Amino acid sequence: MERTDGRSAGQIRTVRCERGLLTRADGSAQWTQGGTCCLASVTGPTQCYASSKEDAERATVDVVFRPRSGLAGALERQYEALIRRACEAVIVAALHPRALIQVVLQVVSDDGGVLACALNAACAALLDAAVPLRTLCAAVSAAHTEDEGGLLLDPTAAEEAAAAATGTFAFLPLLAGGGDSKGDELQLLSSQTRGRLTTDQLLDMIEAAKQGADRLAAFMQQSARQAAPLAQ
Amino acid sequence: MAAAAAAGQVDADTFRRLYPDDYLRKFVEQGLRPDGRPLAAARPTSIGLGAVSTTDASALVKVGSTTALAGVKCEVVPALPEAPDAGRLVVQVEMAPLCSATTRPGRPSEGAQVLTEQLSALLGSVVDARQLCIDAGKVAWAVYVDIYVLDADGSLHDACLLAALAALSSLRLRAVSIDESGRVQTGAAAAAAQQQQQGERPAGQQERRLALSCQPVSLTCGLYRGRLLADPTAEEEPLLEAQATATLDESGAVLGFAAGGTAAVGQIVVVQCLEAAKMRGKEVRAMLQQALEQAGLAADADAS
Amino acid sequence: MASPLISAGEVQWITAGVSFNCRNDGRQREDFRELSAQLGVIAQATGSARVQLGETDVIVGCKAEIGSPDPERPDCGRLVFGVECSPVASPAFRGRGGDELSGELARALERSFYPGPSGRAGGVDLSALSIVSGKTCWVLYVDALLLNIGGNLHDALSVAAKAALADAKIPKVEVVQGEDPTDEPDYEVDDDPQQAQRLDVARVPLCVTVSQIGAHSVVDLTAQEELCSSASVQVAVDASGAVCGLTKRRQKGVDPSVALEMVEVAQRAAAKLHAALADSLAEQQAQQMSVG
Amino acid sequence: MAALEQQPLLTDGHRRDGRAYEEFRNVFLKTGVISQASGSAYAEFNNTKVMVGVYGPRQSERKVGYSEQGRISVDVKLATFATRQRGMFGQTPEERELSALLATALEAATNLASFPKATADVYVLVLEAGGGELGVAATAAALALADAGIEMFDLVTACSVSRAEGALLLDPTVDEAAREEAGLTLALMPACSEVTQLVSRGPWTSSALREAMELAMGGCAQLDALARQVLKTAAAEAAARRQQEQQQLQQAQ
Repeated sequence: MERTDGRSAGQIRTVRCERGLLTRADGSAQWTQGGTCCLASVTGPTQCYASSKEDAERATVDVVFRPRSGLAGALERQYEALIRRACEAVIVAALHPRALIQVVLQVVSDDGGVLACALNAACAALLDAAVPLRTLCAAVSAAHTEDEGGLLLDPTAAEEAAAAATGTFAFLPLLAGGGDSKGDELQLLSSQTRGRLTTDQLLDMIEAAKQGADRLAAFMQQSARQAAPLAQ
Repeated sequence: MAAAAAAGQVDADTFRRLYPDDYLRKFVEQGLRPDGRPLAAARPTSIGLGAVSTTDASALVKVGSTTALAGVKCEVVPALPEAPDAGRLVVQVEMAPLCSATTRPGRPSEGAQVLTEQLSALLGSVVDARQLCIDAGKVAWAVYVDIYVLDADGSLHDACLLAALAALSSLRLRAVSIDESGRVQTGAAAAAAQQQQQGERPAGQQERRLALSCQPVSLTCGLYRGRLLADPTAEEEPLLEAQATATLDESGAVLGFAAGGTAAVGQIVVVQCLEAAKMRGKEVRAMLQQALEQAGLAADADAS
Repeated sequence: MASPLISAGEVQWITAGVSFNCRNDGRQREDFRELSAQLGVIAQATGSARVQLGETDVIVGCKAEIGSPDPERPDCGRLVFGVECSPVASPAFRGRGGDELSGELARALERSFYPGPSGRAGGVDLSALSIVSGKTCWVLYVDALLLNIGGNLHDALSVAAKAALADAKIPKVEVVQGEDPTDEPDYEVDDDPQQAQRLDVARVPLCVTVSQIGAHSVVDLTAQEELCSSASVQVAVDASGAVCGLTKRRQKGVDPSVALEMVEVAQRAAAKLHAALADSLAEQQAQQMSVG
Repeated sequence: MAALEQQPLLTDGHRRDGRAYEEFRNVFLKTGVISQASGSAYAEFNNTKVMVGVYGPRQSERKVGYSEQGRISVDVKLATFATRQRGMFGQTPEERELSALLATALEAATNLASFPKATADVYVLVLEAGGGELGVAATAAALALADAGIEMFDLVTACSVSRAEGALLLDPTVDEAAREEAGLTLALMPACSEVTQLVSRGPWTSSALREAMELAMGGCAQLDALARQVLKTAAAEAAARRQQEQQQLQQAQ
């Protein structure tokens, strides 16, 4: 089955990642997936601005999600919470006790899958800022349509609107040359779904998203290598 | 660090405060939780309907110590031009400052906003807003569901969703009448007005139940040292490696699967969570049905 | 509000003075400081007054606008109170520092003027402000500005608010109904000051704050004396001597008999305060007449 | 509705809900209702339902600065569905004033010197406003402070009195208060007989005020007996639980 933009069901839109766009931040990345684009900046590790947020044993991660226009509302707060937990999972926070690592995400354009795009941008920006990371994380959105086996990876806004259910899933992907290979493990880091799915449909969706996330992570790794050839 | 504890030099309460992780681990290794539950058991749950008389419907839900109070208030409002044949369902979760040591008065906390967003989306798909229309293009019901967390002892999503579901299940939309001049009356006055106007075009509606497309129930599970803990408490939550909230309806369909944490989980865990949520849903729905029957508000009570 | 400092010695001095019925400035316990009330200090306002009570200095202006009545009281006009704590009065009021105090003062004013929940109590006949029942009425915005804080703000504000309302001249309004009865009627405001109507403020209570210093009840505290007091009662008393409102403030509790005694002190002091204000108002209004 | 509003509040020495003039509504008090709080209490006077949580004493927020004495910070909120008209999120001026009045009522009874530099946060949520919220909240808040183990000189109990249709009514409902000629709320430290809060509305003559205060103080004494009983029962239960736990522990060893 072919989609309106010519992709196959399991195909992810063209991905671009530009790094170091912002000069004032410690790290930045612009992640583009088709018509969806997010700009992420990372500041830190730096001094914690509020003593209430300070943690004596690890760095505090703060995420700000700014919509393309208008003020941030409850939905943005939900995104922030999800991205923050994912970032906390990959950052080796114990290296910087009492410090703050702030990730600011700005939606540049939104054509579906903005949460996944933002998460990928955040991860790429953390890499660019040389914040010590355990591993990478990659996120993919998926939609389930009423059509037979209608599982679409990385749906556009139109596809999301027409779908019976949508979901965004982040994984700790299997990295090329990674030490501890757990090939068959799912490594699901975070998930969020909306709409109605059977259990099997959900599991299929997660499995398909995992495949996509592995591809995205490989791309992210490759782009990092290109940006920092000395690191090899 | 636990050496002092091993030597029996500190009492249990001190140990619990100083080494929460070791404390929990010792229990979980024995297949138990600090409150005496087995790992896969949810806490005792109660549903009280009609707790607040100033509401159109209300429900007080306790899951262990976690307490949520949902109050529903219905108002007749002008229909929105973009959706002339639909009313509005507005869901708001408020973490009252008294619910935990970290909530402060003032702006809603992130936790409250995340819950608001999750429950708005979920309940929006359960209540068809078109049934809230009174007179297309003119007036409609606005149903405000305000959920107050009174005691935040973990797994808030489950308690808040159950409170909202119980309140909405027991909701009766008041009778409405509209006279020639467009004046809207509700409640007993409307019922009386309708009696008088019999034979004419029935402007307005009888008292009626709200139709819910399904009964979603959620269960939060946490992953701790490779074991799955159902319905974690506030004490356990910060120690968990990952947490997942699965929301299923009575047919077993998944309406939401929200997971997050500092560790990744495998497929087995996902399946276990869904399975546990399915079982929990059956148990909770039976409880809700019983509560509704006791209050004389069960769905089939209307027929008799 | 960051409280100014006071030493233990000063506290003892003031407390001892009060027990001898001779305060720092020579007053007795139930004496007010000199009160001066000037009317019409703001030309553009519907009514205004500046009140000085010793060092305490406040200005109140009220502005009448046509608005819609409270749906629960369709036949009445509305009074809206606001108090601005200007940083002029205290540096602690910079930014949002004065919000708490201004909220408290505004609510206290509102309660002494406004009918209670039952709509029976209250000093101003709000039905005089009604224009078209349920549709339009006069809304009087009563705004106070604190210029200098020298103790006993509540009392000074209540005097100033009453004086400003006494000064207010509500223009006459005529409702002009268009030919089509469904049209919104027009309102013609008569700008002839002779036609303007005054509010009857005779029944508006004045607030007297009675405080305990040592074991004695004292009225009209200076800023210094306020720091020596542990309990006070704000009493709104109308011209007939009836208690219209009561609020206890400050940290310490008081014996019930002392509370009643404080209320009596307030009633006595209020009678004098009412008389002083009435004289001052009558004098100035007579002057205005002769000028007019 | 209109018919009910014109009916008298009082008939044959009884009120609409069948109470005598000097009778309380059904009073239910309970402590230890919030697991996360240092102390908590729930009070229900028929349709007036109030929940109070006390946190602390804990470090004061930095912006309030140093103070030799402890502080009590009170925050009162009405649930959006507590009143007939739906309320709003965010604090109204009325709620702020209630908070200030309640703080005054509690401060006199608390030994503030026992927690310098710290703040006890008293959070009050009115779940349903059926009349007399200030009094019910003060009674519940004092119980919650006691439950939190904060040093107090005495409990505080409080109740309202309304004068309506020529009679003094103890513990008025919201309907009675709406039609009162005058009313007052009094908070008392019953054992040391000190008034910690006194708020009145409407005109009172001196003698009527005295009479109303006496009635309210009598009411406060009744509540005090009940509140003390509640605290005692809670303490006895806690002691029994501890003993049981210890026995279990010994058996296990």
